[in-house]
Amino acid sequence: MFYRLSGTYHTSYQADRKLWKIPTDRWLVIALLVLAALAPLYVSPLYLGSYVLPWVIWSAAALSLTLLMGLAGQLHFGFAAVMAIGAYASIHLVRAGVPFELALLLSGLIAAVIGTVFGGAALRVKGLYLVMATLAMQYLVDWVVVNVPAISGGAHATLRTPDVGFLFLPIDSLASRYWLALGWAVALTVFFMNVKRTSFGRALVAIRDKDFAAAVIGVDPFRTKLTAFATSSFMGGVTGAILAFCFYRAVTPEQFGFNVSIQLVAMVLVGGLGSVIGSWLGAGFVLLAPIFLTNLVSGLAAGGWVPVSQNFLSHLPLMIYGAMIIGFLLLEPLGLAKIYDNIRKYFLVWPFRHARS
Amino acid sequence: MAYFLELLISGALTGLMYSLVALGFVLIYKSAGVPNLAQGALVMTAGYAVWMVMAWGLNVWIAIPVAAAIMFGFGLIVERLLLRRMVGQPVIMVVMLTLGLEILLRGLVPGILGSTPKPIDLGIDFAPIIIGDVFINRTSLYGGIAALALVGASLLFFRTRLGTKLRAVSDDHVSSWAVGISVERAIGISWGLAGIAAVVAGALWGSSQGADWTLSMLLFPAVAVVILGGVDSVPGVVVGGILVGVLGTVIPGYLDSFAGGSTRDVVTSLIILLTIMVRPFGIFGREDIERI
Amino acid sequence: MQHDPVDMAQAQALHPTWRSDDTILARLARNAAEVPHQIALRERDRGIWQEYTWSDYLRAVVEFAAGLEARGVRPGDVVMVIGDNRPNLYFAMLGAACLRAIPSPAYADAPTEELAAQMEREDIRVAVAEDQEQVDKMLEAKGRWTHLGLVIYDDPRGLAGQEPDGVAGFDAIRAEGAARLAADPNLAQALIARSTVHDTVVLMHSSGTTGAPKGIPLKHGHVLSGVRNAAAAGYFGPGEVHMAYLPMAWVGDFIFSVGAAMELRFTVNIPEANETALHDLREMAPTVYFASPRAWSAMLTRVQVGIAETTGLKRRLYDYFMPRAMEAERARLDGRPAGGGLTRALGEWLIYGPIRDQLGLGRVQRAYTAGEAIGEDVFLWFRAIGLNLRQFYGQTENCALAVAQKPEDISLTTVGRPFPGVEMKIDDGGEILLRGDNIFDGYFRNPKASAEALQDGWLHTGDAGQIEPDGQLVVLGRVSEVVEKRDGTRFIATYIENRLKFSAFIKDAAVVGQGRDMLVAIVCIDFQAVGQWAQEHGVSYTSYAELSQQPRVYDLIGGEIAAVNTHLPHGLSVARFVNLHKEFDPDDGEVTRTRKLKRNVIDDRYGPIIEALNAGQDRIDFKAQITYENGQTGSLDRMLRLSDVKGAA
Amino acid sequence: MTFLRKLALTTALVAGLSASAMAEDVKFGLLQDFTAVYTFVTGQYNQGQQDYLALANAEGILGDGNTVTAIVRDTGNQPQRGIEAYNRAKEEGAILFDFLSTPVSAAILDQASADKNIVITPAHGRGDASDGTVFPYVFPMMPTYWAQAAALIEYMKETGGLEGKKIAIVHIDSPFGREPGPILDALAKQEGFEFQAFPYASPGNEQAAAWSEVRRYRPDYVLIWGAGGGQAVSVRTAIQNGIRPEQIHSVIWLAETDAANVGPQMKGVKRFEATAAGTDHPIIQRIQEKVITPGKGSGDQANVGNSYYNLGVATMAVAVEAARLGLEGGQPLTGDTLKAGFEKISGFDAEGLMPPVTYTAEDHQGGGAGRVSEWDGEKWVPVSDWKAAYPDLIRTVIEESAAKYKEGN
Repeated sequence: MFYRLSGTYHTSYQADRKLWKIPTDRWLVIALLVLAALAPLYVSPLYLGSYVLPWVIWSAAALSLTLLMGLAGQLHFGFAAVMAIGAYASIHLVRAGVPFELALLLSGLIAAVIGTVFGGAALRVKGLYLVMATLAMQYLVDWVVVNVPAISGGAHATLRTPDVGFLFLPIDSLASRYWLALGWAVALTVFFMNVKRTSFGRALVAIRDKDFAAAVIGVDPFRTKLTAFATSSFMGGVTGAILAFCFYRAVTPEQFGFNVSIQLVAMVLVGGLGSVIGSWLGAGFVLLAPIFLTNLVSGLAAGGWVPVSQNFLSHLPLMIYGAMIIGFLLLEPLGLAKIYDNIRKYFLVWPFRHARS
Repeated sequence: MAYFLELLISGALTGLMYSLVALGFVLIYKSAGVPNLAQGALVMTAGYAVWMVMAWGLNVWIAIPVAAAIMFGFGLIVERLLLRRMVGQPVIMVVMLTLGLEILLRGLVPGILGSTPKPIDLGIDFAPIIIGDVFINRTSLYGGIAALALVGASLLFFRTRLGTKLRAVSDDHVSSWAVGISVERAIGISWGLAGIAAVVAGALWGSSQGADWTLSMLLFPAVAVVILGGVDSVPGVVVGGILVGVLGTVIPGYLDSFAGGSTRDVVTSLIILLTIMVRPFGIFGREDIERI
Repeated sequence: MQHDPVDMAQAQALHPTWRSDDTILARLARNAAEVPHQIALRERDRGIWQEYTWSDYLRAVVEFAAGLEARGVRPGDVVMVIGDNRPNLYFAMLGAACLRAIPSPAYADAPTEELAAQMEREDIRVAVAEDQEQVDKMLEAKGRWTHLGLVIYDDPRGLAGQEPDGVAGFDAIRAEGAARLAADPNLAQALIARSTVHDTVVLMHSSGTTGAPKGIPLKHGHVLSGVRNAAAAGYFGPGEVHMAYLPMAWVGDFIFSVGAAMELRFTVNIPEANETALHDLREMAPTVYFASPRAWSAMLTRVQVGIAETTGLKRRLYDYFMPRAMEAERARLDGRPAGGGLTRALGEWLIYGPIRDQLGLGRVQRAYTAGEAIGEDVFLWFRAIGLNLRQFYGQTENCALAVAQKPEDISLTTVGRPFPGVEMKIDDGGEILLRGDNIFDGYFRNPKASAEALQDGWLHTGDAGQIEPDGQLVVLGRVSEVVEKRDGTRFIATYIENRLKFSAFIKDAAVVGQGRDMLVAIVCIDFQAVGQWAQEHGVSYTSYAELSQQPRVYDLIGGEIAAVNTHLPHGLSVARFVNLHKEFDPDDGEVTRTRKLKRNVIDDRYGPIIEALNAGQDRIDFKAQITYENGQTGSLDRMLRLSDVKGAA
Repeated sequence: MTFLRKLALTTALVAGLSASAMAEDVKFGLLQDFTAVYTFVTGQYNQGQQDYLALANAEGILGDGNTVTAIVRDTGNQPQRGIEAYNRAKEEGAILFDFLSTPVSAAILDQASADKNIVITPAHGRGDASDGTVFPYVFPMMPTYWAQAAALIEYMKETGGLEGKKIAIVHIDSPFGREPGPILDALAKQEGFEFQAFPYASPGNEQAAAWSEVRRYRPDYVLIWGAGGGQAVSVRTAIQNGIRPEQIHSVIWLAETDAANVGPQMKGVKRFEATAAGTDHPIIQRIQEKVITPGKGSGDQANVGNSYYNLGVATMAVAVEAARLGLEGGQPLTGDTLKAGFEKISGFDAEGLMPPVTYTAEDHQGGGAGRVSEWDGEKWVPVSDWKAAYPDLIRTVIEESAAKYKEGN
């Protein structure tokens, strides 16, 4: 009922391969973009600062990771470490007087270089072993960050971000930080959607599906995998810097721990591997669902509806989070993207059950 | 020299205590091909279980078997409800499922039973065994002995009729089905056995630090052990454990004073990385890992 | 064959008001001059729409004409055009018209013998064929009609580079023409100006329900007059988006895709293939759409089957809104207030709009049906979903543009009033007579038939009809079809058949009863709809034949017929019926290509069944004739069940 | 413009007047880490805090029918969830926050200061926040880790002397574990002892290597600087390496739970304490009587009187006192008036539960007094008096560090 496909036609293959071929989708995207861009005007600072802003940034992070995990099929359980590299690089660069815009770029590059070294492991192993290798790298980076005061910032291990401006906009208010993060997330989204349609994107998919078969059809697995790690790490590094400057406004090692890596993988999986919309939905779900459910339960508890101890209540987000991951894997392994797709299809073929002829 | 020897011995014993955690991992991987990243949480749950049973007023020697029975059942349930439905899914799904289980348990168990460390008194004497200038920690010693005993028992078990079935299952699911072995039951049992191994690990580790969620962090060194020893090798658990323990104790023992920080995590990480780079299937693992 | 095909003096006497240079080609040239970059034609090719502007169109026509002339085509030559709708085939028709030659479109699925017969009748020397399949038919026909000198093909697949003698590619002809045009700068202009309004622009053919098809030459003037009359009545407007999916040999396609398209600057869209026509229809979303009652009905069946198997909420919404919309529409047609503002708006959003969109009719402003009576349910249903479906009446002889309903004057039973410029009257025998500039001037080389059809300038349509007091025409059926039962009750079988066919489960039906005591029906079930029903009701089957003989299917069809009976006058109920083991098939000669029943064939072939039905038997062993793919025929013994219709009088 | 400003002023005045006519519910955000690193303390600590607030309401300490309510949330030691919880509690009207998590406190410090909301960081958070001139809205409230280290060193000096002695500090390998470093450096020079640091990896469930080294270092005193399960492992492993319990001195994070985990061998181990343990205090007894007995307690009754429970009680006793004093300046209570209330506190000792504290605009640590207590096998017994050790040194360190922060670190 929302979708009208009549009169949607294409006179070239370029047009036929447009991202949003269906006008309704296009309008939906435009409406969402406008809504997102105007969020600071109608969303209270509480919701903007503690829900919308992190959601946007984590969506960018999930997109970065899903490029690697979803498209290229390279498992990565140490992505928070990559983001940490970006965050620490950017903050030290800015402190050293590098303009913020350049610092973002450089921090991405630094993350890409180190992230590609991580990727070296991927050239030899896959699956479980890649999980273990990246996990070990996460611990290594954590250790280096914590134990090198020059990186972590001395005794308190907290580095506050200096005041910066992006282009001509001073990044001082919540709204400006949100807009910068949104801009980055949108840029990543656009990039991701387009990369799927390039030869690089198809090479990634070929590698994911069967790497030696990909080699047979002329895709160099060595280069493609490294490029995948580099690209993904670049995106993750900049996202880490954005996270530091736009959300935390300080960098501490705890922000990029092992659990954060797991959380990212959860976002990617719950959202649906390799899916753009899934990255946004997954990030939002993993981030917000436990919070909202906990607030709900604590509201019920405060109202005397459910007698639960503070200890139980406090552990509830963990339980919900774990149960959510399990639930999704068992019930909808293709994640929220699949659920969204089902809903979209439901309306797309309305009032029928399937698309006809 | 005595310092080195002491580090060597305490490292080996500590490593064997890691082996207790790693054993559960290997048992499950060997039969089901499932990398159980929830083994740390299983150990934590087992620690809580031992504490809980002891809190009923039972003697420790009764409490441990009771907890073992509980954890055996728990392992069966986990396998039946969760893992069995993941058969045929890509490894990332299985890994993430076990991580989800780990997170769930880490919320559920302390959430219900309380998050302050729970004392487990195994009645082990504090006084070290002193040989020359070498002090040997009794808890570690008993832990090491327990680990060796459990690994030995596992090896013997694999020689029994049921164990043979398990081995067959670990070799080839389809063929095992074909000859009438219940693969599901075999995998279920291996989960149960992993639960029992977790009880021993949980009790010993819990006795020195108290049972709380941090027990689940034993997963990381245990992963190093299994990677080094080979994910599907029971003897590998012993060798891997001793190596990880010794390297993780001896190297920091000399290095920490220079590096200015604990280097054990680094050593553990490097063990994992180097093993995967050089010999992904580990020391005793089967060389059937897919590589380019 | 060097002669002026038109006797100018005689022609001018017939149509004194026609301006000599008012040709379709002149309209094309005007469009190309005024809006050269506007899209005239689109063809869906390998998934995307290839576009042709008006200047592309003109260049293609002229180049092809020049090339064709170089190959010896002269004024008055008949050029056969055969194939599915393709831009090049349209270009070819108009290219031939430039040379004052006569394009003669043939049905793409016509068998070789029919084509050879037509070639012989029309002395065809040149044919333009769509693809290898058609070329093969042409070459085969050449065995019987050796004068076929040149076959031009459009789609080079399987042909390019290995053409037999006398076969050339469309592009090659065009290239030759382009070379001529380059050499002679005035030629293009001359080619466009050469033909006059009195030249035949297309040679159509009667359906051949009885006997051989007759050629119906339509002149530029006929077509343009018809189009202008219709446009004046608001039948279509300038700049419509049109789907050229009807067979090129059908007059409607020429009128819409060429005549009206030139005059009113339509954008004509050609689907990729017949199979993708529905999909392509949705992509292009035309603004004007014509389909036969059968096609509308098929569309409705498709929707009903889709709704039957859709999910709960959607079906409930449909079941809620659709009957209300139908009721409102019925009230509107009856002149009662329709009401239901909010329900209508909600229904429009939830059901009607989406269904129109799913059918590709989301932008249709003008929807038409004609050719035979449309079922009340079908008519009401499409009007209920917000489609302004109208009926019109016309024949090839009058460019299919004679009588149509006005948007504000809709009724199920009438077909509307004549277009301005068209006169209409009913003669004493009840036959509908028409006069106007859109009426043709006589059959192709058939003075006898021409004299029968045209008397004093009036076209005798052969249809029985009557004019209602408000001036609207009611078409009853063919004059020749009015027959009597033994007791003298007059009936038109088609009338009853059409009503039977309005059931989703009945694809075809033949009602027989002339000179008999009762009316009996030979029913062809709708395989898709009944198959779906069978699946849902646990009836198992392997083939059409087996499904048709299932007792429960008999119950189903019997129920449908009984329902129709309640709406028929006393004495005209269908008393007994048989489910035929196959569908009526034009290849078996049972129906025409436009799916009109050939009653004599039916009576003849299924005589034993009709006898058995009348005799009250409950089964018959029938020797069924079957035609294999390779054209051979054989026979097969089949036991067919015969059944009473419950409650039939 | 002038008109608008007047209007705004009038509106504010009217709003203020109407608010002052009603009893006020002061809200404290206790947004703590119940699930991750601080699980060993948070449960009991928070229980003490909530129970004390219940007592304060029952006794009407704030006067005029004013009450105080705790908003309790878990942050899991994650800055992100801390920010969310902070923003939400801020929305709900909280003006004082206790995160009991160093990373979360660090992440919110700037925002809270910008919002002019009070953050208390008792026994966690940055020590330099004690400098009220740099951190006007942060109240460490109790001895910083630097003050704790100094107090323990001073206790060693008083009990066995320091000249030429060797001190081993065995600490968790984290910023928190490295906190006493600078103080020990300074004091080693001043007092003529030598010390060596022995870090162990987080979470400290295995410390064999570190303690083997410590044994060979043959220290006179051992300082253990960890938290949670690692503390029990430290004590246990120390004893197994032949170190006498009497030699072991701990940071504030050693409590009854750890004693239960270590067992009877822990007798003689000493720790720093900022508040007295046990139930033998007027406030604790009134809690027992007015909160626990009527069944209004917020947790397990057995925890009442535990070290961490009492620590929680003390923090809230000070905070409620500050609120009471702040309300003297008129309603509604804001971050600024609450800060003023804090800075009016002078010599407050929560009826003997803690040393007398005095906060000034410069000193938000409250003097930094604490004492050392010893585990006697059953309970913690104080072995020294409330006092601040090396206050000048601590003050210098605080000011130096605060100055660095001000520069932008």
